[in-house]
Amino acid sequence: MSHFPRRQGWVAGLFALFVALFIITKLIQPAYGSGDFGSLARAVLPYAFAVAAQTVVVIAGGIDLSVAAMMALTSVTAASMMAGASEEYALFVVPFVLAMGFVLGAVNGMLIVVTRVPDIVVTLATLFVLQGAALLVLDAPGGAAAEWLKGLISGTVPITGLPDSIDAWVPKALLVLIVCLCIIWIPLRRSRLGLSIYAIGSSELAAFRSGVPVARTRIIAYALSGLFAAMGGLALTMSTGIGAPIPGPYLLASVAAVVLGGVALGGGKGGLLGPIVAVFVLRLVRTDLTLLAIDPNVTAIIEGAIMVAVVMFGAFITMRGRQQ
Amino acid sequence: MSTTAITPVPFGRRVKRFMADRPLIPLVILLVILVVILQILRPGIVNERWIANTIKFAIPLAILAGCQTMTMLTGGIDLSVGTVATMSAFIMATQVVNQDPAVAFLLAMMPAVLIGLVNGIGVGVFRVHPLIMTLGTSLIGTGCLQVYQRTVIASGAKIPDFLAWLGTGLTWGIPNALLLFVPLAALIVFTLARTGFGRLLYAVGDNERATRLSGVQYWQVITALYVISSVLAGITGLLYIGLIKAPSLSLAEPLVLPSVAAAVIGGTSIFGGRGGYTGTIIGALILTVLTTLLTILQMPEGARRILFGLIVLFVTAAYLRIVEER
Amino acid sequence: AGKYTIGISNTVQGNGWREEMVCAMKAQALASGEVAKLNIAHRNTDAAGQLEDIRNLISAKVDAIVVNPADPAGIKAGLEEATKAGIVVVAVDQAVTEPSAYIISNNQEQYAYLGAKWLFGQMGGKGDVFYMRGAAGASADSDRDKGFKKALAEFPDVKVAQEVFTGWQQDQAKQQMLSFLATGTPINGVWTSGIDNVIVDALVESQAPLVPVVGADNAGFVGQLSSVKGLVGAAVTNPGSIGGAGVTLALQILDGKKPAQQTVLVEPQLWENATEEGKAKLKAAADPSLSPEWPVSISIPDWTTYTKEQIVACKGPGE
Amino acid sequence: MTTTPLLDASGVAKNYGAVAALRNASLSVLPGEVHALMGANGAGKSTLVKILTGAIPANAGRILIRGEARDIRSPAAARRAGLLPVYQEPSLIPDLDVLSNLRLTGTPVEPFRAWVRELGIPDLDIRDTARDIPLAVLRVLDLARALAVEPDVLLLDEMTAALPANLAEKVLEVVRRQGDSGRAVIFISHRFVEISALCDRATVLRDGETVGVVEIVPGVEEKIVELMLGTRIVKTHVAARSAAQKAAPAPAQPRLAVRNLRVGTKLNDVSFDLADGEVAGVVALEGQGQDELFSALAGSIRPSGGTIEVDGQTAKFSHPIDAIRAGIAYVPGDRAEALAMQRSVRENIALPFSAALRNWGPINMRRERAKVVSAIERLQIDTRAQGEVQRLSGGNQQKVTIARWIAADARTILCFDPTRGIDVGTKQEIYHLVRELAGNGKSVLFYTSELEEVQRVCDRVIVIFGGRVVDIFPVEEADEPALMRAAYGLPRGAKADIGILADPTANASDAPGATP
Ligand SMILES: Nc1ncnc2c1ncn2[C@@H]1O[C@H](COP(=O)(O)OP(=O)(O)OP(=O)(O)O)[C@@H](O)[C@H]1O
Ligand SMILES: Nc1ncnc2c1ncn2[C@@H]1O[C@H](COP(=O)(O)OP(=O)(O)OP(=O)(O)O)[C@@H](O)[C@H]1O
Ligand SMILES: [Mg+2]
Ligand SMILES: [Mg+2]
Repeated sequence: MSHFPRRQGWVAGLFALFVALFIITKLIQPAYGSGDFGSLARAVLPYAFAVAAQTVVVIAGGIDLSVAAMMALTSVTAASMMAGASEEYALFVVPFVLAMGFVLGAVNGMLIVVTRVPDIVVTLATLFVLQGAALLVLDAPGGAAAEWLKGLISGTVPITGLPDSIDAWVPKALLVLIVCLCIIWIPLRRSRLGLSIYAIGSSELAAFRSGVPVARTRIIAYALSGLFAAMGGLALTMSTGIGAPIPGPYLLASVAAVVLGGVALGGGKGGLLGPIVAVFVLRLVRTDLTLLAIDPNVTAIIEGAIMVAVVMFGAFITMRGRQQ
Repeated sequence: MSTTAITPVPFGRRVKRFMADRPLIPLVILLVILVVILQILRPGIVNERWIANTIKFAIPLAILAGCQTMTMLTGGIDLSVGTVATMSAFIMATQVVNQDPAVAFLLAMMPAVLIGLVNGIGVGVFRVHPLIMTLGTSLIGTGCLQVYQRTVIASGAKIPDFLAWLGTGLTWGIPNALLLFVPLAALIVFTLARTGFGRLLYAVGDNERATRLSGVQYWQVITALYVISSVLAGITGLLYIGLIKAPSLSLAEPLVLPSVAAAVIGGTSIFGGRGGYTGTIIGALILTVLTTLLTILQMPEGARRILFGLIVLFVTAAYLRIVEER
Repeated sequence: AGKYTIGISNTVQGNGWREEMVCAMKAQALASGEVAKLNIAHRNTDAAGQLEDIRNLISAKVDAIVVNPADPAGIKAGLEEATKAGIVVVAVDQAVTEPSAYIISNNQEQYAYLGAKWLFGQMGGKGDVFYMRGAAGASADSDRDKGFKKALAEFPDVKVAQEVFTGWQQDQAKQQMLSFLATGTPINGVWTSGIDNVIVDALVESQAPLVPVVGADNAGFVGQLSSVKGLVGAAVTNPGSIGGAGVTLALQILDGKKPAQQTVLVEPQLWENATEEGKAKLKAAADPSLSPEWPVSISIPDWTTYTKEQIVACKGPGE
Repeated sequence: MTTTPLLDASGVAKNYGAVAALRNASLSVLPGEVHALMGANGAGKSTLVKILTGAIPANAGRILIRGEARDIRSPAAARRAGLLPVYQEPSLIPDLDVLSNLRLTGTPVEPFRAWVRELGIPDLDIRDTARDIPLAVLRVLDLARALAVEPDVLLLDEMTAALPANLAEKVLEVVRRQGDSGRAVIFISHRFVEISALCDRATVLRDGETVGVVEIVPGVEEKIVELMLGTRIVKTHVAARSAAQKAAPAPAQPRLAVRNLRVGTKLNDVSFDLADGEVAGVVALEGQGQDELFSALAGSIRPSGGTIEVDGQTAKFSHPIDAIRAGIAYVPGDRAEALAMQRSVRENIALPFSAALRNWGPINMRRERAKVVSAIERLQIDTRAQGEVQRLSGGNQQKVTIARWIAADARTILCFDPTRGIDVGTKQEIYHLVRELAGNGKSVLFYTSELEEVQRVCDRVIVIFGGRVVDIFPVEEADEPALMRAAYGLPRGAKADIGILADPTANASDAPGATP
């Protein structure tokens, strides 16, 4: 099938890269096992949500520089609310924080629509605002997380009918990731709203003329981004048990993984699977570098070089494709 | 379609149109307002010394924002300027211990040229998105700098007197840095307005296909542009080390996001084809004064950041409104 | 020569203090002769990223992990897993909440208290102080704030004229200082959270009165205390070489020599240039050959055995 | 008349800053009518269509649909009210496949497929991404998508401008049937042939104002032109070029010699010569390889075989700059492809000067100004809005693309459908200009989708079909039926009925230019 888009090829390539890296990891450290894979899944979790948040807006033709700050704010909010509270109270905190991310994301979108300032500038401004708000909530790392929340991402899930040796390779963190993303992404992808998000990213004018409510769609895209970022913030609180008001390195990582995942900056193209696989690849590279005990200063060079090389390679393929 | 204005245009609209035709005026007005607020909050602060300080700190920001302005005109962005400036500053400070200053200078500018070249080739030839390309090279550059730091830990660092004089010195109350900045700014403004290269930057940012049909070789323009941007960043690094007098591995990084903000506030379109350097200079001044203003205000750090973000957003939005009036 | 593999996890990169800490770890590992290989995860990241690094070190099957925690509580889960895997865990510089981990740390609260108390004394127990903090939200900063507030409570006539966060950034601190000086607000002293030499520069450059300044024992500042005419000030030690001490502690535990308590605190010292005795100490400590951002206290008696050449060379075993 | 109009707009006004694009436009369309909307470039036709369909808001005006006042604020609202436009630019989402595009607009798929087949595209794969579909087909898909929801009023903005004759003809048939079935169509075109073959009435706009509504009867063209141009005195009747204007006999060495040129699968084996002082017309249906031919000659794409000789020297072009250095300039049909829209007229015209590496330095403003001004004067560009090219009307934009090469003094100009969507007055100016260039010894390769232009401008005709040159003949033999037949790959002598456009009795006498 000639339509089988080039994108799928890209994702398949990334997946092959992941498998190759996995084999390399096994060669470096023969004892690398299911427990270590669980560690990888837990490390991936906050990055994956950050990347999902970035992916939605990039597909809609925008960019969100406030992803990491949003994660910080939602994380400190959750951690400070749960500090000293009962386990059951967390049942209320989780939806509250998710709703907060959704609303703040929508505010981002509304600011872009109303002020007509380019998204990159608006989200740069909200980056400062959200950072400030996080500092007002907690001026130093602190807070707590309910035990059941922390338990949600540690260990593995026993699946009936599967031998333990396979079970062990299904860490809870991975399952949480898949469930959270699929619950939102799959229905979205199939709905008219999903199409509209791709449409405004591909050509805003054409989308408007096709009757797509451009402003509303953009706001929803940013709201979804906020929702994913809030999940990322919760993931941070779940894995560390605290909230930290200073944003982590998730902004740059999310942009890098989005591009590695085959989502064009500029919008309209790509999916969520590619960026998520890209996150796994990047995290596994990190693991391998640690296993090899490579000079820490060299790792930055290698990570940067991988990013540049892979993107240049992608650009090169596209160019070749266009020439034919 | 010519219209003859039959009904008298209301005063408000006239003012708006006047400002829209001269987009620098609202920016200057905003700058003055900020200074006045500062003076009201802290009577006496606006004196010769304060002005000199503000200019000293605005200059490195303004040069880096110049890099952003030029790259943004072509629809790009250069996020590696922070790393490049830091590298040249750090290399200068460590090499000057054992080398002739001229040699140290050449060594310091080498990574700048190299990173600019790689950026230019990535963006111009391979068509990698500038955001990703410059982010990648800045990661690589930071890594290299850290490896380099290991090799020079023993030799220590020194700030050449000339750079210290340029960075911090005053002559008759006027910062010496202006000696570097004024010609540089004039050169950038002239390049953008009155040279073929400047024209090409605007045209490429506006419609790349059209320029191709007119015989423009995109990669040449882009490569030259990113090399120039990097060299400017390198020079900024040298100036900045003269001002701060303490080499560190993240010296100029904090200037990167503000440099983008300064260019945007100054009216340069992030999508390319529109903008100029004069606005950017005022944008840099506005940000510098704003930082002072927020430092002076006694409020929690969190609230200060919120205010900073809101003001940047508000200024950009208001400015766009005014300019769109055209 | 050695038999152990030691993992190191640090989350701030490019900062002079942290670089010295890592070099001290390498130098100590080399000097001890007991370490075959160091596995260093040293980068800018947050608690979640550090968890990832710690887990990767567990996967790499190291014998001990020396960690400068991004947050005391945030990496508890990782440290617990490490202990379960039979790995010795030592936290340096800051405490951790994981009970199985050993801690060897500079006393941050004491650091601030000592400097502030000296400063307020110099100011004659009254007047206005410019309070230049570190990074908003960092735990070392909030610990230091506690110490500073404690000293402040002892001097009811001292007022904070202005409180700023320097973010531990040289340029930001200098700009804040210059802006503040330009306001003409009189101050009687400056307390800094370790970004010190640029503050002295700013005072000198703007020809403002040289009020007492408290900083850390960074090479640049220590040099200034002896060389800048009319400057009264004090450097409070905050040795980055605590990293070397951490390695020593880890090796002791691996060798079966467990310390009496879980937590070992290294108390800071204060070197001032107001007295002849203090001046002599400063002179002895000053080391212009070091990078100005490096603390001059490059070793901790009883805990580190490397030479200055070794820490400056910054080479670990096998390098 | 007692029937209520389906659509009745009056007093519509629209300002862009100080410029009034529309002042007082009105338009009334009855059921069962194909209604032409006419006007010179910049009269405001497109703007009116956009207002009627909610794509832009009006500053004033009243719109009644079936006698009821409706406030149409968005294209979606217009859809609900039964108004469906096909704008000048394709409005399919480039990165979605056709099927998703249909889902996005809620268009039923089966009727759409039926219409697509009807409109002459039998082999469409609806899983194709819109970006990969040629422009002409996209326009047809746009139309089919509109037809599939059975709109009450269909608004077609220069629908046929970019279409090859075969597709245009199908479109006209379908539009006619829409009218016959009791719906209404608003039809914008600068081609009188189409208007007279298709429309019942015409509303004429001038300077943003409705200046008249006329019934289309034979001979009404004169009146329309008068209304359109107002006091502008334009000689609309230029006789077919007289023998005196004919180019001098070709010199021994041609300016451009193309031999066995091949590009991928689209263009195989094209050979012809172009002499100094000659205008050679290229005639082809859509997608016969003419795009590739022009792109290869302009250096935009690399040919896969054959040679191009310039002044007897073999030339290899790997970038347009190589062609430009050889004195060959390319004027694309799509203005958006050639102009930096936010820059001034002056900068756009001067672009080729600053493009060359050696001209990156300071600009000699005086010299540049002189060159630009003389080019502007020569083309009579309306420069009132010269600060930004995007504020010029379509026709003036087109002139800027040509002015650039006149200022650069290019020796050979490749014009690809330069009069696409341009009013009659401006067209005449462009014909004149092309002849003048030839008179000065320049050579021009001239592709046009309007066959009657061939006779007005060209010395020779090169007919391309299926990627090959099938015929080359002098302009004297190039009447429209002959061209039409040749374009379809039929032998020149044969007579075959190939549709209304080729039927000499149906249109040759209607076309304003054809009557001497
Ligand atoms: N954005 C704008 N700013 C200023 N003037 C504009 C703008 N858009 C259109 N105009 C002016 O409004 C007038 C009407 O333009 P419009 O494009 O609607 O005419 P038109 O009838 O479609 O002509 P054409 O056939 O050339 O496209 C023109 O004179 C044009 O210059
Ligand atoms: N909402 C708008 N805001 C600003 N400018 C607009 C707007 N709508 C249209 N224009 C401008 O008006 C000009 C006229 O465009 P229009 O679509 O009427 O036809 P055209 O491009 O001139 O083609 P043609 O000559 O065939 O009509 C364009 O340059 C466009 O940029
Ligand atoms: Mg039009
Ligand atoms: Mg128009």
